[in-house]
Amino acid sequence: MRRPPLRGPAIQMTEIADLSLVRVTKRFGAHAAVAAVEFDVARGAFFSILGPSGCGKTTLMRMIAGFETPDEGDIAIRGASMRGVPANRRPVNMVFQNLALFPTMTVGENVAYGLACRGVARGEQEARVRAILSRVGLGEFVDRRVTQLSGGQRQRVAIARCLVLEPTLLLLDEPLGALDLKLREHMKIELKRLQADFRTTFVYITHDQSEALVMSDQVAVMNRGRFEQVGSPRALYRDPASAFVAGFVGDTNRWDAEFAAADRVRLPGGALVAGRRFGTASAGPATCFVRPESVALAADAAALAGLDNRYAGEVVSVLFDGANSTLLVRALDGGFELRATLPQTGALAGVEKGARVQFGWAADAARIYAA
Amino acid sequence: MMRARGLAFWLLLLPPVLWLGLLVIVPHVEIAVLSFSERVGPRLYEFGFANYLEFLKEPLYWRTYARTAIMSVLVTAITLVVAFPVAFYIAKAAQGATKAVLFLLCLLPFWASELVRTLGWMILLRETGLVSALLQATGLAAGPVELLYNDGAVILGLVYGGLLFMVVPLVNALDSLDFSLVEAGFDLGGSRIDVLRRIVVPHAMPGIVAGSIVVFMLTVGNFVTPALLGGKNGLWFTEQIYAQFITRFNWPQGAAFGLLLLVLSSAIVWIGLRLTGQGFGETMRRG
Amino acid sequence: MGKPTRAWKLYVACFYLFLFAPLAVVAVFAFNAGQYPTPPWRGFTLEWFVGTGALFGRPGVLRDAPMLASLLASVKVALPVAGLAVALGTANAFLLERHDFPGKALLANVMLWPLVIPGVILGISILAFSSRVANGLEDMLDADLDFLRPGLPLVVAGQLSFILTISTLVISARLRRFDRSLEEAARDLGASAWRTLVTVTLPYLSPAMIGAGLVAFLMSFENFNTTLILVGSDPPLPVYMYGQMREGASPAINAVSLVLMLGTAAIATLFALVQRRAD
Amino acid sequence: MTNRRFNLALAGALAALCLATGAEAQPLRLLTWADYAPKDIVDQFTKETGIAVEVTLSNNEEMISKLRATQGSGFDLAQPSQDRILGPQQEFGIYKPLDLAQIKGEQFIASMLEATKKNTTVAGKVYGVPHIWGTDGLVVNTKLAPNVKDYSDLCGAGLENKVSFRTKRPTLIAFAFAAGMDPFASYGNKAAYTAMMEKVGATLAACKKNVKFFWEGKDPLLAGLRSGEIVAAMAWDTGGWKLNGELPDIKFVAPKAGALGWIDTFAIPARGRNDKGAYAWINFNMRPEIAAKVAASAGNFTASKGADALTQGKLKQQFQESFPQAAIDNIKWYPAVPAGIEDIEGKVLDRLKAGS
Repeated sequence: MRRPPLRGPAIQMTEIADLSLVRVTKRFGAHAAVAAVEFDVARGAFFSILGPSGCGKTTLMRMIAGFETPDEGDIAIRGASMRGVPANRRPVNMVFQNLALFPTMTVGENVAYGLACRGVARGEQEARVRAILSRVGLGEFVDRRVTQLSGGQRQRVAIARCLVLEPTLLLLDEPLGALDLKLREHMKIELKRLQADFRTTFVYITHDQSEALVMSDQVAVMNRGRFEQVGSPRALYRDPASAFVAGFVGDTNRWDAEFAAADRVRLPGGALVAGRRFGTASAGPATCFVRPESVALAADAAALAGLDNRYAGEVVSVLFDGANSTLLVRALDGGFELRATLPQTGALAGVEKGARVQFGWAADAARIYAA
Repeated sequence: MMRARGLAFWLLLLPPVLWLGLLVIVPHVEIAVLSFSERVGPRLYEFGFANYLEFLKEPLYWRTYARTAIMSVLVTAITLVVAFPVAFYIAKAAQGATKAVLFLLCLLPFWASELVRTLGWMILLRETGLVSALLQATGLAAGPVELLYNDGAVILGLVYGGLLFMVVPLVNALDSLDFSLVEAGFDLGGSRIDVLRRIVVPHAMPGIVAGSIVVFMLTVGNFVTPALLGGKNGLWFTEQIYAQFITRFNWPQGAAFGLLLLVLSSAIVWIGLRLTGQGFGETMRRG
Repeated sequence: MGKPTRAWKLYVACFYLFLFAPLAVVAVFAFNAGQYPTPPWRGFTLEWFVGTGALFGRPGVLRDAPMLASLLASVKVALPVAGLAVALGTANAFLLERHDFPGKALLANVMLWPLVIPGVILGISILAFSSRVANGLEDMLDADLDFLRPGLPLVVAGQLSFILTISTLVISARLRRFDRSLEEAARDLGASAWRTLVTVTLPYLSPAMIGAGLVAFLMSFENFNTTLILVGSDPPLPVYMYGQMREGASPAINAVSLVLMLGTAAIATLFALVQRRAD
Repeated sequence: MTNRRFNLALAGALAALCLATGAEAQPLRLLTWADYAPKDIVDQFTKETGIAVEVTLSNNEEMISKLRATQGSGFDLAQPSQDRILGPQQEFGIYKPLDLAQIKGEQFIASMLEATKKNTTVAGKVYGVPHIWGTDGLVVNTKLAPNVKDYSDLCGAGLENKVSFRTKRPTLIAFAFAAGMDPFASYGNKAAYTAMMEKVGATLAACKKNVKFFWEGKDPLLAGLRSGEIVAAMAWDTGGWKLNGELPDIKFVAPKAGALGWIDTFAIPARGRNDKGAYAWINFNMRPEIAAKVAASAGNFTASKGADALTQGKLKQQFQESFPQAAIDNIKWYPAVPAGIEDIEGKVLDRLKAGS
């Protein structure tokens, strides 16, 4: 299946993009890790590439950084082709997944490394290192060994080490992967703040949709070497262009089904679901998605009268998680199960396993893709 | 990984090829060739098997050969038996600082030169030496006792020399033994012997083989210890090689002996690896 | 089994006694004021270290010219051996860890051979080969090629033939643990390949390189089997000591042994410190 | 990526190797026996001629093997025994002919010079001139072992674990003579010589029970004799006389079968680089006053004419006591050893050592 290249809608064409990729392809043997990928990143944007592990996003990033050479296509930074430009000559810096701080050097030496490579005078090096370190809140750590820092501090050193060089583009390769949950949440905000502060263009790759959605201006969803969709987080969430995007971005219920009509599918248990169809097929197998928060719950059927899809069900289990609590509900005569967000303020807040509930959703909230 | 072979690759390839070629492989081809040359007159040599026939015909030579082989295997076995309880103690019974200290103490003597260690044994064992003096002082011996210059002294010296090379790989192998396996062994009703035979030894096998190979090689190729501690009845095969090269200037004969020793040691190492199912590369890298 | 029995502890204690007894007597009798390093104890003396020879008929080791010459010869061998072992061992490590080529597994295996070749045989094979080459080349070039004849250069070559295996193993092991993203990070920050090597990779390898160098130095210093065959007119210390020991016992040999032990202990301590810093 | 550095290192190392081996041809590299080049003599020589001397101590077998391994290089002057020049020279060509014009022949005892020249002549060229000589015989503690008069007596009853000799060819030769054979006469006949040596080997093997140790260095032997652990040994004359000075019971005995007379020579290795220095050393050493000092240091006799007049009276007296005229006449001087003979002996000696 060949798709036309996807472009983000928010690019101002008056300005040269900081990064543009033109039909970039990279093969390892017969396998195409990256297949004809095209996109532009506007100046100052926070651009994320989101995809499961093995989708080719790391290869893509390594091509941008200059560690791999594309087999086809071209990569341009501020309009200048990077073909034949080695990694150390590109105006691109990268924060590695494991940070790759030099263990034999101090924090200051790590940050000064790139400046020294450029032949910046020692005095100026020192001034710039101090300036950037205080900007990232590590002013007193200049002479500390990197092994003596905490995870979050190391993270900031890795970023400072790149930003001190004032790159056109900063690449970040899942930099939060090694951190624990709390710190990760904190660093998401921190990164966003740093990016706003420095106004550097960030290209961020991750397999964590929450990271991508929280921080990015633009997100590209990548699967099997291709971009499935590029758009703002909101657009991706609201209008996923493919079954993959719908399944990958955000939490969702997913059923394999069969087209019953152009905008209606039959679930394996027999229930009919009305929804919004994406694509042109209207027969054969389909996949149907409904987000948990789109599912309305009520004690009696009358409350759901306005919805296209309505079912009576039984609570299979209560998954309590504070504000994110959900119910696992089985439809009494549809033979399917789904998860529904359980508002902690509503009438059903105290519902128990085994209770009878009514649930339903609008046709607009169900998305149908030909499988 | 790197598909394209740049200049760097070829330059890196050069030293090992020169090293292995000029210092290891070709020299051995040279002694192989040399060992098949037969003197037919002053400065006149021909191809022939005389040097090997000489080895076969002369009981002295093949007896020394067999003696060296048997004693080396014996020394290796004794070293293993002596070292095992100590290695097990260091790996599993000793804790924390004691463990580190015991391990380091084990390494220490072996940084001293082999000659120094042998000298120590000579001082201890000779007729006028310390042990003899102690035996006399305590009344255990009526007169001076000569403990030097016999096979026992040689074996003692060789075992001593091999201990480190046995203890270290054994400790490394035993260190990774999960003690709960031993406990499980007892828990399931195994006796000490059972547990040792079925759990501990199999786990330590890579270390046992690595240590044994190194000790065997050091023993079979040893020169100093048998030469200095050995008596008027003992010769080591390396001494025969040395004698042919240095005191008899009969290089072809010495080359034949050298090759025979190489065949012997390789064969025994190979058999050892075969019997225990270990690979050469991994074992040597570990040892 | 977990709790050591008394017999087991006793055994371990005996083992350590056994381990240190020879070294202890060597050290102690270096100070015996007698002609022989044997009991009875005839009083403490430093004569065997610094004596002029007036008392016992031979000077203390620190004034014994042939002894010092042999020590110097040992150093002359050990320094180039250690230097070459580190340089070539590092190159080998890069070849094995960073390149793929047909025959690599074979090459890696052949590199291990010197560990299972007795030292005497390495010695005689190198002697025989170099002498054949020298005979051929000398007639051809009509010049003396002394470095191919028994002597210190040949000793260096002989020792290197197996010490190189060890240094290669040590340095390769560390290079294998190296995180290559550090190199990429350096490249990414603008460093040339050369600069990356010098500022990132080699500093990481340096503990292994220093360690390999020290081990090579010690092994060279103490090597006897290979050296004995290849030695020319200036014997390194072990060969000289061996000659002396065959001549007969004298506390002078104990004295030089003690000096040797202290020297190696110093190097071994240095080695331990370097290793600790690396971890 | 690492090429430059390692290339440099390699080149540097090679250069260092070459440098280390080249240059400095100045000093005289002497391959000799213990005590043949005492320090004061060397210092005096250096002072007179400006030539430094590097001394390497060795023995006959090692001298030959070293020179054989180096094809006659590495040394500028060697001192093998006169009988050990012909064979190795024929086989390996490790010496260069002497330029007799450069040697002051008048400093030598004429008969000894002639005999040595004759024995070291290969293809009409002379390869050695005499320096130090002495004899091998028996050193006996006459009180503890009064019956030892000949080599074969070392194997007699009552001497279990109390005697010593070397596992070297003089021992074989000595026991052959003691058994009434003449090994020198059989040098040319390998089969006969082999048979003879096998017989001697068997005798020695049977004798092993008497042997405390096979001596190699002189110190253990002298120590053994001093302490009485050894009561009789095959050894060299002045060793016996030296002990005699300390313990009158110990005497050097010229055996009935005859003492074995050896002469160590000067010979110039084929690739020696300092012939001038070598000849200077020879002429310097043969000056009577120098020769007397060296002889005293080595504890042996010298081939220098007039030096014996300078030796001390004690040694002379001991010599006369050990060597009545008949014993002198009975000294067996080693003829040149033809190539191949040493292989036969070597094997017998190996067997003796290995005890099979």
